[in-house]
Amino acid sequence: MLKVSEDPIDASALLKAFETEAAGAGAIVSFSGIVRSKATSGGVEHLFLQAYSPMTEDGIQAAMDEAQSRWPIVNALVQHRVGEIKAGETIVFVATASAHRRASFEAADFLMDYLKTKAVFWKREKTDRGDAWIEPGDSDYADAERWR
Amino acid sequence: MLKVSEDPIDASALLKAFETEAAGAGAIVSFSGIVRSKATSGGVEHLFLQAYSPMTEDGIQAAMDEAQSRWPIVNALVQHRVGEIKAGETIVFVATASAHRRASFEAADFLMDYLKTKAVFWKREKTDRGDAWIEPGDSDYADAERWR
Amino acid sequence: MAKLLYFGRLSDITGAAEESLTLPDTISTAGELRHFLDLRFDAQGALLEPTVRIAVNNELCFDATSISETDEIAFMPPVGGG
Amino acid sequence: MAKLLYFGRLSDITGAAEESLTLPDTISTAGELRHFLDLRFDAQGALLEPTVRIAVNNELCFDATSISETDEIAFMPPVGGG
Repeated sequence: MLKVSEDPIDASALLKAFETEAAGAGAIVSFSGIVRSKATSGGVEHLFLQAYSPMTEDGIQAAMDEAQSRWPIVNALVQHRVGEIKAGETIVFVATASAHRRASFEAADFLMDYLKTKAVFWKREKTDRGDAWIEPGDSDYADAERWR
Repeated sequence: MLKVSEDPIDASALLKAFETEAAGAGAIVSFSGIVRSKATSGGVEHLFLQAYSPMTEDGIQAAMDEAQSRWPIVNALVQHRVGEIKAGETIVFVATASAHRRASFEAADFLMDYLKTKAVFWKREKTDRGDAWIEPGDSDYADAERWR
Repeated sequence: MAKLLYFGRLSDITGAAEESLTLPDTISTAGELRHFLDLRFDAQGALLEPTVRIAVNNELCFDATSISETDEIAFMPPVGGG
Repeated sequence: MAKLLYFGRLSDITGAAEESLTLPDTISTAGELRHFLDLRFDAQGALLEPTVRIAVNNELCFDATSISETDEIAFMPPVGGG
């Protein structure tokens, strides 16, 4: 299940629905990415996320397909927000389900690395000191390199 | 937050409460372990989990403290069931929160490896072919070795 | 006219996220368009950075890729969500 | 009397998860109790396996650890939850 939208993300509700969808799995891992109020410079009021459809969705779907081929996961879910997202709100939710825990952990980790460094989004941070476009950092790229 | 009890585990509700508790964190990872209906031999009706209090709780708390000292996590939650747990029910829920995702992923992974191989629980599987005590497998021990 | 999209920080330079442009006769590839636009917006090389990728009709392309009046051409600085 | 606890598969051998026992005079360490019980239950070495750990009053101990009548002594086969 993949959704890129301006709708708020309710991680708890998504996890509940995912549990039903993944019935029979033994291990579910979820990741919630939340907009922090502390940024590189000053306090964050909100982020603005821009996507380019359908390239954004196609790329995430391809990453989900790759995860399914690399690990024996039975279900995967990615929901990502675009538009204006306030500090404290959830920007991304990923869940993976498999028979055993290792596949779920690794697939969720892999999907997040994709989303942070390769997914087609542009991110603008509005802080009390002004606006700035944020691009992935070195640690994000290093994380993503682990799966090559 | 640590709880070992016969109470059913509602992962979705626990995630919601954890999000509130971990306000300010940028990354939350959760893990749900669910009793699978397929076992080594035959169909599983239920598991029976035995603990030894307070040794069980003390050991998990020590693992949570170790996780807090190894990774910059701001919150951690472990809830584990004991007693009879039916196929499809959640046996364990772990959640971790941190500023950045790597710490949350690794701390949750570490806690699950502890719970699978070192936490003071004994597990009995009731299948359609009878009962059997289950001890950790080689892959569980290999996973746990990663943190030494 | 070709539809041009400028994503992320590039829209700060171009002043708009989107425009329609009649391609000059001298321009037949994505790379030629990139140079033309960098001069037109006085972008001082921002559009020429190798990390800025170009997509034609939703497919990433090389600078040598041919473009035409009916294309949607997107200029994409480094991406990342989450 | 000492309180003895048999966890996991050991309770299948001992027939009970718990019992109270007046320690024989000949037994002063956890290791001696382990051997005594293995014979008493005809456990054929199941209680002697090195993977079976002993805890005295909630603390893991060595076979050489002294035990007394007021102790709670637990026999613990390999553990694992989740």
